[in-house]
Amino acid sequence: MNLSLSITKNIHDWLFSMMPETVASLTEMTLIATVYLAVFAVTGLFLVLLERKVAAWFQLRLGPNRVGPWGLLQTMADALKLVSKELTGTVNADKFLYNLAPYFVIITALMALAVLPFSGEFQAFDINIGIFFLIAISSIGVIGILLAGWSSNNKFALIGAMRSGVQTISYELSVGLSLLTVILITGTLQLSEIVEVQRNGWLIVQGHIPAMFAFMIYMISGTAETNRAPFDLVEAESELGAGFHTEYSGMKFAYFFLAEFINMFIIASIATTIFFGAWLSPFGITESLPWLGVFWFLGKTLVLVFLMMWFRWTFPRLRIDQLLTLEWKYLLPLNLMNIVLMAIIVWLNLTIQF
Amino acid sequence: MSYFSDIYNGIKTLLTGMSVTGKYFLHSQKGAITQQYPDNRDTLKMFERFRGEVVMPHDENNEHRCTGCQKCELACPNGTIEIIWDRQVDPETGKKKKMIEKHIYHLGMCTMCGLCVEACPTDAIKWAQNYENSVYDRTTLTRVLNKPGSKLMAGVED
Amino acid sequence: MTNEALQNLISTWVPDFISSKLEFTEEESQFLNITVQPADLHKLLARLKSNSKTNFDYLFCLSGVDWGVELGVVYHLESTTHNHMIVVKVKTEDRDAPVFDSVHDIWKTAEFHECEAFDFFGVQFNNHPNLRRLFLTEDWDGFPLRKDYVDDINMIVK
Amino acid sequence: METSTINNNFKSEEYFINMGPQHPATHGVLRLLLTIDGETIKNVEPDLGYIHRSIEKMCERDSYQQIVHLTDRMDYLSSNINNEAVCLAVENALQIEVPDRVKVIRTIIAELTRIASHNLWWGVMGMDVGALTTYFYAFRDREMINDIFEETCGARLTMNYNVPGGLMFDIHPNFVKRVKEFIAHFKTKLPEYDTLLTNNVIFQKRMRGVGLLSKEDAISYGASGPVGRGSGYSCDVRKIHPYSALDKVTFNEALRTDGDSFARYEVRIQEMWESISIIEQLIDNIPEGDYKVETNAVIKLPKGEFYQKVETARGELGVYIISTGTKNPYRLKFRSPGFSNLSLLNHIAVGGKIGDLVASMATLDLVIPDIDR
Repeated sequence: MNLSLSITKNIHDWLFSMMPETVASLTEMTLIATVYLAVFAVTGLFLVLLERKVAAWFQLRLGPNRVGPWGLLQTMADALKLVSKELTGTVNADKFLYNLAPYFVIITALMALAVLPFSGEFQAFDINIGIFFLIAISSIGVIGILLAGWSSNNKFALIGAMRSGVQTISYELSVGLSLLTVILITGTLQLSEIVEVQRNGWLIVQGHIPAMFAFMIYMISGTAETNRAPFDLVEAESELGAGFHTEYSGMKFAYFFLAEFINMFIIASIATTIFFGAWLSPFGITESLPWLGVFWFLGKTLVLVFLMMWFRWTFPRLRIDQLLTLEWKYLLPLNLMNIVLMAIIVWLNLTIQF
Repeated sequence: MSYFSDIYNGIKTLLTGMSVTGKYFLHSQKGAITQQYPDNRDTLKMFERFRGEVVMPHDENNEHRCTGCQKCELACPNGTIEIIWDRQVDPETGKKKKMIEKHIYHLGMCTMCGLCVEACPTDAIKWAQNYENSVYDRTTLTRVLNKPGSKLMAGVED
Repeated sequence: MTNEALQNLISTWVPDFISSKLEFTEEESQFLNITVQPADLHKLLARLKSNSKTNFDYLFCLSGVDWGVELGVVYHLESTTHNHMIVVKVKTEDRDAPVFDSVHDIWKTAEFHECEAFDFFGVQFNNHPNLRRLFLTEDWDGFPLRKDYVDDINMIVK
Repeated sequence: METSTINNNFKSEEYFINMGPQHPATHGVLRLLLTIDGETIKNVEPDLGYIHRSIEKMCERDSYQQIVHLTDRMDYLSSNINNEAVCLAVENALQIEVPDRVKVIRTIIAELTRIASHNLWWGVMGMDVGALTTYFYAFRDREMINDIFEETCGARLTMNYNVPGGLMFDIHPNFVKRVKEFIAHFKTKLPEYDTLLTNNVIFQKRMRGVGLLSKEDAISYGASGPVGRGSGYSCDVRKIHPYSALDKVTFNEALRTDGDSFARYEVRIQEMWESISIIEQLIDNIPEGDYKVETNAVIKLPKGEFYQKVETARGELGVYIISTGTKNPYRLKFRSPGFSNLSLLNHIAVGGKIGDLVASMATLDLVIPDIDR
């Protein structure tokens, strides 16, 4: 097994000195999973709160401000409420698939989190096909949405699910191709190595024009991947009520809800890793303090997350055929041209290196 | 070529749209239009013409101005007002005259149209600027406007 | 076109196009009123629209009316080119099964308005594509806007 | 034929969807029975009556003063204009000439109501196509109008400010000042609406060429108000049959010939500008005088039939009174603009997508109590 677990060597050594190797590995994996689950939950709750606050500030409101100081505990309270709620369902729902769907969505979101390089030290699973893994995992989530819509025996949910299928199949292409554009510079799929390459300048600077195009395309199609406005046709409130999760309640609904926010975080994290040098500080100003990497990583990610929120609270929603037109007639051809352009630039050594 | 100019113009309009929301985001603190309702009860003042509920003002001698003419009852479109009246002997003049026993006002049926207040010839009833009218029991919405033991103010009927 | 000119023009249509007699009146109304026999209703209305001098292309109001003895429908017509207006009335004394011709093929909006008249007055319309109870439930008993409709529970009579 | 058998084998199946009565896009309790093939609309059948209160029957037992407050509850977004319609009908029947002051105040308030209604529509329109922020920007501006109404009329929505013969009471001393403040404020905000939503490329793509309605169909379906004018049908009652002080002001009738959703959208935006201009012409010269002509306490209309048209924010409202000379109307019919506008929904929605249906329904600006009465 090609596992390179690089979180806190001390715990690693201590565990392996205590127990036989197999048990130690298992314990270590469980520990890491627990830590990631906690991170996952906290990130989700924090992002929900952030979204509500940011939305309020865009909309001349105050946002949640009742629970805890400045409303910081609002999402905690919401989560508690959702946990305590009854799990309802429709009469003729396919019970097995209906209950399975939320887990598909949330587990894939959690799996993607494993390969993200939060800092040089803090990365659970530095696989050599990192980017490929991320793209592959993030497209599994749609199966959960399809199952949810199909199994809940509701036509609105079904329409939402089918829209989601169409949307993900289309925009998966753009996400992959735009990332591929930058891979031309790095020549590796492993995330830690991609970050190392960026010590000579972030890839968006190294690849200049085509990289910027790739970034724009990535952000557009990434927003579409997460089913967020202006691409939120899947749950399009004014058309489908709540779309694929119409019939879900309580914690099962919360899974979908959390997964949406985690996915947004993941999309922003990938962009940070690929285009903005992950945990590397700008111009290496904090090179001597490697633990600040986490700060830089989260900072950059949050800026991108904010950008996605800004999109959401400004733009109207697209129609389903316009959504597909945008992908197949605009993003895809541009993307292919962009790859050729990038290949030429890399071939002629026109990248900007510091 | 229109293909690329479409993309360019499209992105431009999107960015100008974002500049509007972005501007409000930056000024969010002073621009907030939220009324923090239960907290601002002290400062929340209704306008003087606001129609909250119909009341019958009494002076310090527990006297009101209602003669029991029933014009408000007739003017009301919903049967919100019921007046129970009686011919009683006026202790001062010794004559029998019409006096209200109960001026009943069903707030639950009132549509706040203001016709009764307009119809009243003696200004006996008027609007209160009370905006918290919800109760837990529907029966409490039926109110008797004249206070117990109150009587007609002198000189109103002239 | 003035009301008088309209009356002169339309009276020339009898008996070539419209067999029965038309009653014209301008009393008690700001428009010219024509009362037509049910059999000639569709013919008259179609001609009022198609004739280029009248050209009543805008049916702005279709009301069912219960005149006590008779049930009927009142059509308010306006011409968007000539800006004149006219009222056409049709009546029947058959209260059990009043039937008129539908005019939805002349003015498309009539489809909905005729449903409304059917719903509240029980007036049937021949050739109507989808005559159903638009507002009330399918099993509603009676036609509420008729004068003889009684509902002891929901109607408050003053 | 070979191809036809293939087509038959792959025939798609139509299915029904109940849109409403509780649905975010139907703005109230309208139920639409949609026949859908995939995402494409095949048929729309409205089912009404969820909030029918039979106002017409109630009017038959009420006096003419009492009828006015019922009209507040029909099209609650243009309640003042509805009030005005009934009052004008009664005044015309009684042949009362109201003072100029009343006419001017009525017109100003009607135009303010129109701005408030279009403003709310703009916010909700944005919500329907997915731009959620518009709602709050619209409400910020609408709140100022509501405050003006509350100060003068005593209520924010169901004002009941007009009475047969004039107004219930005079305008508040602050009225003129506040209206001027609002106009100054709104003139800076209205261009922002365009930058945020109108010019947005996604919004334009959603609206242009969607929900097409030709001029002939508009007339035939009895479309009025911005719906008719978006199709090039000049149907502004304020121009054709001016009432109150509208013959004293100059304004342009907002007219577009495209007949699509975007044309209807543009008409409403332009109407807000026109309303501002009307108010500006009147607000500085409100004539002195009485705010009311005294009428009898019991109003009895002469025997006969009376019809009054006004232009509400949604279109042409007609009040048809049949009087037998008593204190109650014998029959009172409201020709509501929403009802006729709803009748053309099927015509403009068929062939479009679900998203198109929502967008074109939003441009019809339906208010369900107006349809259900």
